Amino acid sequence: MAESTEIRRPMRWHIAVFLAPAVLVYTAVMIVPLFGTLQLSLFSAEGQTRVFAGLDNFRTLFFDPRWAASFWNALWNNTWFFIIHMLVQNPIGVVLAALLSSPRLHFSAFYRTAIFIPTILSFVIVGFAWKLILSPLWGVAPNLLDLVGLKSLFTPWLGKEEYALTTLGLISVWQFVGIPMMLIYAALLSIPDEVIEAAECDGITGMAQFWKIKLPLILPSIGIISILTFVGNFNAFDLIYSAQGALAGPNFSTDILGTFLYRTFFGFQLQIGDPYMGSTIASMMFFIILAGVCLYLFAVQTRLRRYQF
Amino acid sequence: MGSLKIENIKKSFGSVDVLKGIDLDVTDGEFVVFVGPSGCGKSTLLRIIAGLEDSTSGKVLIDGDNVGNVPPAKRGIAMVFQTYALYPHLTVKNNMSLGLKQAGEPADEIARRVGIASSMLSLEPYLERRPAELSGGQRQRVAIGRAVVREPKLFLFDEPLSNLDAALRVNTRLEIAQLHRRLAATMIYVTHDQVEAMTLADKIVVLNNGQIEQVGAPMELYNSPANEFVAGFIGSPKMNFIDGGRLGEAAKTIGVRPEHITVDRNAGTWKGTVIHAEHLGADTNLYIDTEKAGLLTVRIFGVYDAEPGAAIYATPDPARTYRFGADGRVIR
Amino acid sequence: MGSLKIENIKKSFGSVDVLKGIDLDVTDGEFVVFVGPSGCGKSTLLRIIAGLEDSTSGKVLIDGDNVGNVPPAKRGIAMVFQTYALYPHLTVKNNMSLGLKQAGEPADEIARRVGIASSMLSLEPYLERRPAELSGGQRQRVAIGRAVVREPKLFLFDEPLSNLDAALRVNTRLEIAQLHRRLAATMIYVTHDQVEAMTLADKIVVLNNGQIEQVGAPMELYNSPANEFVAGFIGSPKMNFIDGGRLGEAAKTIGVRPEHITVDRNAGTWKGTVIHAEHLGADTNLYIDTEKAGLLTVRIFGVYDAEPGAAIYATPDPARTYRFGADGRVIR
Amino acid sequence: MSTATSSLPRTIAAHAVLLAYTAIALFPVVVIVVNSFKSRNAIFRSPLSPPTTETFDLIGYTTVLRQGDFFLYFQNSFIVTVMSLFLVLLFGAMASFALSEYRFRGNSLMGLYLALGIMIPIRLGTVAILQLMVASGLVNTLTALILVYTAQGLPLAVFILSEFMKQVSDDLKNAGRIDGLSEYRIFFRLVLPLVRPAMATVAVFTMIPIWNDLWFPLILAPSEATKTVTLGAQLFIGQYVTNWNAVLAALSLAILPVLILYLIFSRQLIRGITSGAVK
Amino acid sequence: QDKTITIESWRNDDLAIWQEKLIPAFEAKNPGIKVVFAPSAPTEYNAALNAKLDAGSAGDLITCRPFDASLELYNKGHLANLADLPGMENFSDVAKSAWTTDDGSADFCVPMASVIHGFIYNADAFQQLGIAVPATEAEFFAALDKIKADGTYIPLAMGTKDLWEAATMGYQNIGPNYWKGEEGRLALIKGEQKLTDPAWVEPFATLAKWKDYLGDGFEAQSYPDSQNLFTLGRAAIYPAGSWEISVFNTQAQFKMGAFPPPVKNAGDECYISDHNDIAIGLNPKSPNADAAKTFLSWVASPEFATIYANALPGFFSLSSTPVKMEDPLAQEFVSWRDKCKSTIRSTYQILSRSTPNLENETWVKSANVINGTETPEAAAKVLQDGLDSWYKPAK
Ligand SMILES: Nc1ncnc2c1ncn2[C@@H]1O[C@H](COP(=O)(O)OP(=O)(O)OP(=O)(O)O)[C@@H](O)[C@H]1O
Ligand SMILES: Nc1ncnc2c1ncn2[C@@H]1O[C@H](COP(=O)(O)OP(=O)(O)OP(=O)(O)O)[C@@H](O)[C@H]1O
Ligand SMILES: [Mg+2]
Ligand SMILES: [Mg+2]
Repeated sequence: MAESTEIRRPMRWHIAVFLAPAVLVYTAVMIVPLFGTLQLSLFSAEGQTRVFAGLDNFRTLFFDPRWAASFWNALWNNTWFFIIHMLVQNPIGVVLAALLSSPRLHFSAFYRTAIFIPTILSFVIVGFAWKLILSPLWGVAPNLLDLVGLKSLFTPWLGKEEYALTTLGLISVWQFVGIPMMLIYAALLSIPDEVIEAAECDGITGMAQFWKIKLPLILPSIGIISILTFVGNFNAFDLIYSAQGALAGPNFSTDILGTFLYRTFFGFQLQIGDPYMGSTIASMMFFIILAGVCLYLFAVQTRLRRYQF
Repeated sequence: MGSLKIENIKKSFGSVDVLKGIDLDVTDGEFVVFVGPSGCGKSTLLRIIAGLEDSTSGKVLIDGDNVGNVPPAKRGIAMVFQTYALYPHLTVKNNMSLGLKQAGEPADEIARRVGIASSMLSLEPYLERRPAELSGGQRQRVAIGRAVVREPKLFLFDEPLSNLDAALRVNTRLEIAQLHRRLAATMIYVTHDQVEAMTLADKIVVLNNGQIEQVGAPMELYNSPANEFVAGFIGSPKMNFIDGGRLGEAAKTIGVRPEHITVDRNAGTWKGTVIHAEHLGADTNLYIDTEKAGLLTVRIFGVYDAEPGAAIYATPDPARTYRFGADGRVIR
Repeated sequence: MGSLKIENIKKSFGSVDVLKGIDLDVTDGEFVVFVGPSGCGKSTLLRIIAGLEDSTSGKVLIDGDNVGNVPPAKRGIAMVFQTYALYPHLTVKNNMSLGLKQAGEPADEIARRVGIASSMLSLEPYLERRPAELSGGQRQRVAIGRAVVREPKLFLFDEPLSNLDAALRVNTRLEIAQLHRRLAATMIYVTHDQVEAMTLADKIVVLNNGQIEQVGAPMELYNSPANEFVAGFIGSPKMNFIDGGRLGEAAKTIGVRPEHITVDRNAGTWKGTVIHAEHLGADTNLYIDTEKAGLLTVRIFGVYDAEPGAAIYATPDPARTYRFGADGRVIR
Repeated sequence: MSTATSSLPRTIAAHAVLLAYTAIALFPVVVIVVNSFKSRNAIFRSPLSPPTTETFDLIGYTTVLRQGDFFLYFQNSFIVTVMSLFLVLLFGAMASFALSEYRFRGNSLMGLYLALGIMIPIRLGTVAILQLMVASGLVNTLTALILVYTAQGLPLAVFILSEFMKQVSDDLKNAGRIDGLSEYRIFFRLVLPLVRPAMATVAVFTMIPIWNDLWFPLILAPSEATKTVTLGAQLFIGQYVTNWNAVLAALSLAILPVLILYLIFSRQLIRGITSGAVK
Repeated sequence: QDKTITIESWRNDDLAIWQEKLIPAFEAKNPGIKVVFAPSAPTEYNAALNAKLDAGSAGDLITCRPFDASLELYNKGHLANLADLPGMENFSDVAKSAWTTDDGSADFCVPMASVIHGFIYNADAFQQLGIAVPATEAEFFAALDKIKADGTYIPLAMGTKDLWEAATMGYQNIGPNYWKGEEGRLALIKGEQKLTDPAWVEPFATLAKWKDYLGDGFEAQSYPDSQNLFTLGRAAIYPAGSWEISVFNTQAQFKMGAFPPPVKNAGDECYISDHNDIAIGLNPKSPNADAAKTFLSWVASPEFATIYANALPGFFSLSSTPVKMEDPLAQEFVSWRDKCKSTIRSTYQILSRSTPNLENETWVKSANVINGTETPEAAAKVLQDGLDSWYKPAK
């Protein structure tokens, strides 16, 4: 039952039919344009003409000290951003889903919706709301801290190099916690009641039930949210862009690969967009994410056991 | 330690009344078998006892305590689910030992109990497999194993042997009986198998349509069924019911068990013709169409050769016929 | 239309050999019952016939055509899964009619067939329910219903009656037999129930450990088992096996069925003491410890009162004893 | 399951945790909504206080309703979102069924291929996409947006759905095959209904970036007739001054349709449809 | 048949003015031409415009950023040469300098407006605290000290969160007095001066002193925060660009005044940043080039200049014909053109053509200097090193 049965048949047209619409739309509208862009990383501009440059752009990215510094700074920041999500967002999401999925919990639809609302918001609103709340001027955060007697802890988090990235990471967690929550919730729903009932009879309740029964059964979904978090974080851009601007201040302390890429590719203010270096960075992002996804697809996913219900 | 009292339990799913007021007393250490037609509410009652389902009204008392708000884990029970409900991600061994580990039993004790259970259920070769790699009967045995290793005071078995072959079923039945003696545990056992019911039970509870029809020792039910339903339900092939009027009796219905009718080719009470003979090896079931009593089933020990169409006489054992009134109750 | 031929089918799951070379011929319209111990490979064989599982080697021919590359949908079969495999999101009615709709049957024909099947299985009150709202036996009946409405040429039943009560089981058994006659369909039927096997089968196939032990008509297997395994497997309680040496016989083992032993309080071949008496109502099983032949099971028709510990004599029917060689084969 | 399985202290603890988190989740949202009803001065003077008679001001909403055809924008957003969603779910589910159900040569490569799209921000392909749309005359049509969002949503949908489809019991699909169902029917009649919770989840994940996207409406369909809400709301974000009243009002209004869609989809997250399928 | 021409712009802010004043005025005179003003959010403008131009779906008229961004478009053939456009004669070379090729051979946008930096102050507060408008740096800091000591007002409304505020309202605002306007700027381009020279480091040093006068948590104070802080009356002085005038006029409920960047010593020559900011050009692929050119000529006319400058006080016309403005604050700003020497922002021409981008770096460094996380010298050195890495002035 754990493995799908293989039934060999002469020509299975239906496979093609199932795949065709997705593959066609996706290839035409997404893959062709994107790879058309990525290949620019092998070119550079000479005046108004495009010349083949081989790996020169990559050489620049890694060996020109300024480019390299920006790149490594962005990569490290991005890694930290990802770590925050893995350590904060996903565990919170899983805990919330676990709580919400307990049978007979009243108001669970209300909680679920409420907790999901931030995920619905556009970045513009999120940026605005949190800037307002964390602003030292308008007093929301300081006043709230004052209420609990911790006013002294307040600092202008978004303006300090040492806190800004972590703060944004947490804002992003706040916004996106709904995603792991929903996925895990859906996964938990598919566990048959009877298995849980058997556990109840066996004396495996509460936390133990979660760790020993539910968690192993939803492991594939945990795998999915991890890889989605990875992909999402290494592609992230909007929140930083709308909260800190394209220069990802202060002093590039919140610069992640996404902002670095957009700034380079599309340009910013007086900086004119450089599609060649831009796609070089994009290629690097692509390789990093591809490596992660391959690692997941071929090393992790194949090892995760799935159970059919 | 293990006594159970059920008071006026009712259960409805929406508008469907599934249990319509069940009262039952089970003393400590008793072996109670629930029998009844498919869908009469046996599993539901078991689940209410286990605390997996809320009753619409009524009380369940274990050892005298109302366990209405006690979670299943605290009721000191073990249950074999009709659907098995194995943990799909755990090996057979871990399926059995998880509950013990949780209870903090020492490792060697766990190993010992799992060892006993798996040898009792012939599961040794499969200990490292997962449920998906087992046959239906093997899964069912794992489900039994998971319950028995816990050695609780109250066992709830929901058709635990239905997917086992005859030999294994006899064996496992004997093992369960032994377990019952060894642990002095109370057992509630649902089955459709007459042999199991008759051999295992201290007390059989006959359920029908959400109500208890009769409670009693096995032979008591066989010998003195309270009503037509019980008379028909206990015993296989089932009792022949003959319209009383046809026989000129006062009772609405007359019942004779197939094994209490003798046949003879030449003489007897009711004349008829053989319709069909079922050869089961050890015995033979004859289906006879009699002029007087209508269609009868007769059970004959050993092999009995009868051609369909052959004329035959059937004679009921007068000491073993039952009389039922219009309300279905037995008339003594 | 419906004949089946299986040639040297082998199946392994990884390193586990589950089927070790099965050859079988089923003629059109035959009723074949598979019996065998739990885990011997019955379901696997059924699934291979259905085309749900690939055999490791060997061929399946339906109506003479190798169906190796024919998808299950095109094999003209209906199957009752041991796990039921109902469509959880569809009502009972839709579970049964989905296949017919797909086949483009007209609506009234669908309604008619579903009506017949559901009345045959007493499912009428549940037609609008979903599987989750049914009892175990009801689900099993839906699974049967889903197969029978299709009226194909080849039926595959995997323990279809295991969760039904005795009365329903007898009824459904009769209905299946009728269906078999009406459709003249070939049926392959897996069961653990001796009565079902004996009454339904044109031919019983005894499987053990991935191999066929014997194929034959029911009474043939009962009367002339080919080997010790078949002798022990057919008949319940199972045949008594007595060490030949102990009785001074040349054969390795001597077998006597419990129903072929008579008891007497005063005289007989083997002297012993009663260990335990099982009262089943219609008959009684006596467990006797004899000096000469060891532990014996004796089946007695009717009620027989015997105190454990009482002295008793057991006499085997000499015409009904079997002799087995060291290889387990019967010696004629 | 029964009431007895949920102990009181644990229930209280669960509610406490959930309430606490709900407060955290909703607080900023409340700040936004509350402030959208206040005058600009009041927003910044005391962002936390609810609107009083003095500070209550619908200026944001009136500005929004006066400037541009916001009902049309809503309609455009809605059409684009729902259509893209439909296509993503349909095509995505079909592809994931093929990937998870059949083993064929190149299966995992195809899986990887379909996942490539989540590894590069689709914005980088803007020029080529725009050229494609110009060439096919789709500029300033909603179709262009729908196509782009469909392509953009597919990778994630395939990724998540194929995982969930692997959980659908093989016996069930086999029962369907024996019942004579074609592979298409098995997909539509059996598998799709059983992965409803996953479909709902994917729908929600797909819908949000589509609804909130600013870039492609700006590039592909900026005309008045095809503007989306998010693009419309951008009108109030100026170079030096942002009309926060109007932005807050527009975007608060824009939450509603997504919220409704969310509620519709989350109805699919109902426990217990699948249990009872197999023993 | 009517021709419709579309204007691409980043000026969302101006939508009402275009729709209510400019377009009706034009259409009244030019029946048969319909004009659509289609702005997008300023942060997206460059990227979106480039994509549309590359793919050929951009509007007929393109609003031009100053200097290299537009030059690049011209070089790629996305802007037409407008040197011969009737009306171009209304602009001086300085006015056109932001939209001319380096060799001056082509003009590709019709200049619309420039912006001037300075300080806007809360006149009520000054009066209340008895502060005179400062003219020198010493007076400026004395005023700040006084406001701070009083405590009612935050002395300076500026934050460093948005970076550009620090650079544009800080460095570029006070800088010209140190590097002597055009003299220093051109010397820098020629390579005769370096950013590490005192004239360029000193403004940073002065900025560093501002830190003490900014509001609590200024590191997280964004540009709109600063605006609000000032217009809500909580701050006394606002380092400004002239574009604020129209906003502040509607939002502030007190009297305002303005003063140019204070000079070091009384009597020093003063310099102001009078920066070419916005122009409008023609998409050569426009199918309605004639109508578009008609429109551009109108933009070059004094009529347009008058409407625009009055509708948007603070955006000063670049036309050679003087424009009469109503707004007193705007008049104050523009009056500095007579007292002081004008210059444009130092980083805009040529020096921000490559990476690292001097303008963007200046944003970051200005913020760092004010935040106190980097010394003026260190900041200047990084900027010069960055410039040296790609800019080789033709000596
Ligand atoms: N996926 C698998 N991997 C390994 N072994 C398997 C797998 N599936 C089945 N088996 C083994 O194959 C054997 C035959 O299984 P099958 O289900 O055919 O038995 P069965 O005769 O139907 O038994 P039962 O009467 O208990 O249903 C069993 O021993 C089972 O453990
Ligand atoms: N969720 C439900 N909704 C509605 N009816 C239900 C539900 N669950 C069970 N039932 C009905 O309740 C009745 C009793 O079910 P139960 O499972 O207790 O039967 P049972 O005696 O165990 O039968 P079986 O021998 O077939 O397992 C059945 O008729 C069933 O259809
Ligand atoms: Mg049941
Ligand atoms: Mg089986």
